[in-house]
Amino acid sequence: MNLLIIAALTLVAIAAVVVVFTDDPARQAVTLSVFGLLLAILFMVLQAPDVALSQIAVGTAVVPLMIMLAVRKVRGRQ
Amino acid sequence: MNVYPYLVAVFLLVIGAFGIARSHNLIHAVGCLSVAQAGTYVLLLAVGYQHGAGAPVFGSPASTPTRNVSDPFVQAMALTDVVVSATVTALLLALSVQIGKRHGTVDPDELSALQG
Amino acid sequence: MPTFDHGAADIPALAITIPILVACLLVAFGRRIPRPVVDSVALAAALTVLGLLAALLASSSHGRVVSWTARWVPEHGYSVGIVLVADPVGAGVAVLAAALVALALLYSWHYLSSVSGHFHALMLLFLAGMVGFALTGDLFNMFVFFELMGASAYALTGMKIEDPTAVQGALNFGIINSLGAYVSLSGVALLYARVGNLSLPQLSAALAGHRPDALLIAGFVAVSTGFLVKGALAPFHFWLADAHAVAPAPVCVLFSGVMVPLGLYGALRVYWIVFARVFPHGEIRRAFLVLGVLTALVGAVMCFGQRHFKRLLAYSTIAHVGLFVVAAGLLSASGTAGALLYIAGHAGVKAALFLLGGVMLDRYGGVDEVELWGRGRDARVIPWLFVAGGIALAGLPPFGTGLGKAVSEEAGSHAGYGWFPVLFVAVSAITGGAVLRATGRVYFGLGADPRSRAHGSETSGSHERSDVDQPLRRVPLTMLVPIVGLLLGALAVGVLPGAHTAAEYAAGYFLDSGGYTAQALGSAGHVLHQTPLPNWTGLGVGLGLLSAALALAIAAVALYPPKLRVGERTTRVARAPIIALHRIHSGHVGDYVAWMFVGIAALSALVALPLQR
Amino acid sequence: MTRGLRLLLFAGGAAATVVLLVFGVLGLPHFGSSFHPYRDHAVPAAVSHKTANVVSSINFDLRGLDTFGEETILLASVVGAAVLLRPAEDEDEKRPLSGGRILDSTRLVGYLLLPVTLLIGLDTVLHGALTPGGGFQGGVVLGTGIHLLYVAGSYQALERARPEDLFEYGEALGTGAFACVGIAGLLAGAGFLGNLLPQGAFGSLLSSGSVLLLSAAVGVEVASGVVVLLARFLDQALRVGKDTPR
Repeated sequence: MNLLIIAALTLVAIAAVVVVFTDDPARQAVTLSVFGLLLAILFMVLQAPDVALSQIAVGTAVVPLMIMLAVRKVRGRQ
Repeated sequence: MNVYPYLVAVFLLVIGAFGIARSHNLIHAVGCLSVAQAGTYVLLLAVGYQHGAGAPVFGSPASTPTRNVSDPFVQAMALTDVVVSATVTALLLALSVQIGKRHGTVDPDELSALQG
Repeated sequence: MPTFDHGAADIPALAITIPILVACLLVAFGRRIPRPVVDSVALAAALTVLGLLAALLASSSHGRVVSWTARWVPEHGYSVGIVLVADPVGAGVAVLAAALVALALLYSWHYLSSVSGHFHALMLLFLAGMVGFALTGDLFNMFVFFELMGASAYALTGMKIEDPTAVQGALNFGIINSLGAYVSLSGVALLYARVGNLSLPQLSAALAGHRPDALLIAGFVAVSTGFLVKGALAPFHFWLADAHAVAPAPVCVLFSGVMVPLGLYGALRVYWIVFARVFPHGEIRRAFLVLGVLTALVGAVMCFGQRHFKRLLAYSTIAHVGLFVVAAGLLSASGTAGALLYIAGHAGVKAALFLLGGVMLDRYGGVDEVELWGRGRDARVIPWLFVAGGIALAGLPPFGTGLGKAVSEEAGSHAGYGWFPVLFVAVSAITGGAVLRATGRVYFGLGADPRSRAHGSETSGSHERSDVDQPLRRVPLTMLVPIVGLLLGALAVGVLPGAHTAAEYAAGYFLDSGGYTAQALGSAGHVLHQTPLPNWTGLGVGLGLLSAALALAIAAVALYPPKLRVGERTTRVARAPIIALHRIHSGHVGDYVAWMFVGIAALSALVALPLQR
Repeated sequence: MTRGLRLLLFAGGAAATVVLLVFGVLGLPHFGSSFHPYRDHAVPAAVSHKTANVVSSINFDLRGLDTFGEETILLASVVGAAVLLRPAEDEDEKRPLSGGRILDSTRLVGYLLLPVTLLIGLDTVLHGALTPGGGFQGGVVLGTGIHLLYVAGSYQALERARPEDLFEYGEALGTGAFACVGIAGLLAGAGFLGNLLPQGAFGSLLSSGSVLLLSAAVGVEVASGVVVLLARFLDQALRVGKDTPR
């Protein structure tokens, strides 16, 4: 099996643990964005450029941005 | 090594769910939910991968279509899934924002309105 | 090529598309046009879909209606397209969904003015999701429509954003259902890897007679998990009470009446078409019976302990879901027919009760039977509708609930499960009794004033936000008509001659996995034989009367508790498990996730362990 | 339930689930195997409709109903989020964004990137039938791209560039167009979402028939959807009022 794939898979798994254990949601938005980027790289090596493209757009930009904005709203209130 | 990608997929699904179970913050829980969902993408794409094949796109007019490409259906499913996840995440975040507004907290341990 | 009527073959796609198109119009223009126009357009769309689906149901009773989208018809048994298959059960569930959406839209004529247009659009999108889920014959497409139902349902649940419980209930619902859907999708991926296609007929043809190995067990359990979460089978049921208690009443009508049964429909459809020729029936039957009985008991006990009327109804839905699963879990045509009749009758009764709960909320500003004790004594018509709903829920003949219960009981006894009548009578009497107790308190002022001895950690419902802007002085006709209509519909299920015959016939198609597969893959469909069956037997009527009488007795005892000479210690010991059960229903989304995995574990143990031997 | 008990319960259930799934995946064809029956049928089908990107062919032609359902999920979520994030009855008016100095260089980068991003987005949508990409990917890029104006620090410019009503129309238009193409297929006797447009030459921009049209419809809808969603969240984040929780 391709070393590149093994490396990408391992990085994704590690990043997932980091995301789950980042308790502060504002920081989690950042780790989630990195996780999304690693996933996109994994999809690229898995011969899925279409999925990688949308993963970059959605997973590294839109979702973390929405989390940031949600956190800002909730924090602003407390 | 032939099953490592599948095991990583299962791991992502379960660790994401674990994140929700231990979460102190609903926004954090929604983030963990998207980790769990990433497990399904990885599983799908791993199922469709083929050693030595290319992406299922015959880019230039010159390139001749061949069957030596990875499975396009799992990619179509994963693509659908990515968009669904983003929008459902938006919906759940919107609900979390409202919970924060109405309860003054987004810690599930402190929400006690729906007991019994 | 199958010889089908091309007119009917176009209906499934149209019935999915029309509500979506109208929803688009409402999203774009809903806020600029007057409210009555919005109401009329949405109602007209729902009625059009209802008409189309009724025609589809009529057509499907002469054999399934099969259509491959974009005409990717199978060649040599293989197709790359998506197939829509309408058999009597699928078309029937879709008809139920459209009818309930139409009545719910009528009921909400004056409703929720702050979200006018968007509310209607979401209701129609929800309808499209339910119709698509009922009619598709493709596993991934089922997942897509499952998510569509989910997305619109979460939004509809949390619609009253000023209400703290509403948004919390909606989030619990959303997280648990999404996680369930992802588990399902993992199962879909496993099956796809094995077979290389995801249309139900092709999965069925590829797997028929296959040894039930670990991959197929994992695929079956995982795919079923998402559907059973939606179907609220214990221990996947926790979200249901939270979501139902807080959603606007017309939305609850759809949740209890058709969305939850659709979850069970999905699990059973996949089981029958894909797995029935893989797994031995005995193991699957045991799994369904065990989880069904558990669900029925948990639901009944929790139902009786509620003072929040909508939450009470929600737990009663869980209890009835247990009964449906027990009946359909017999894995026989008569058991399935019983479940179908029961689901139809229950949909009418429970929907009427939820709307009545909505009327209570709009009139008195709450749904807490303790706070509202005696408040409704001046009402004239509404209390009697409540009584009718409660007693119909208990299974009084000739309501459809009673017929479904009777047919299920007989199917169970016939299969050698003598405890079936006991379970069905007990559960329906307890849930009906709970409704009658609440009615007695609120509308007739019966019993001692309960406010003195109320204790308050549970959800009371006294702070629930009303769905209308001003408290109602009198109940408008647009609210009354759907309630009466639903009760009459429930009555019709039990009264119309041939209801039992039709249900048995529909069940025959539902169970016929070979016929489904062959017809979808291109051979001519064959018409099943129809045996005339009587609706009611003496035993069925007797057991129905018994459970109705028991419900009245239970309500009476609850309102006027006899002074028993029981030591305090005994009471405490007896109450302990009930208190523990209430504690488990904590409203905490983390707990629900933990229970969901316990459920997956239980389901896999029930299916896999016996197969190892 | 206490936290410890909950995690214990979860651990038990999850352990059994992991056992189930691991045994399940052990039965899968080995990673990288060449068993892909659907691919073997889908590639000729895509080529017969002159679609070079097989993934787009599946999404918009072979299994267009999935994508239609998925567009509808997007519509439902956007409408749902808009409803859930509407200003509540008891909320006060929005305050303009206060403070927040923005470096001139950031601003410049924002303004420079904007046209580039929009072009990339448009290109991705239009070439979806040929190269990786399509309505989803391009749409998200377009919808996010407009928000570079926010990075550039100009919320006012953003609000002008993004009248929300217009994008709600776009949202409805995208899904509606998809539905109309579907019904047109039915009327023409080609089946729901049947591909009836002339399909051009393999590999040219205007190939693949209705795939291009549907991809564009999805592009409009996804871009509008992302704009409406982000707009609602931004609006909420800025609407920090005095409405104390009850």
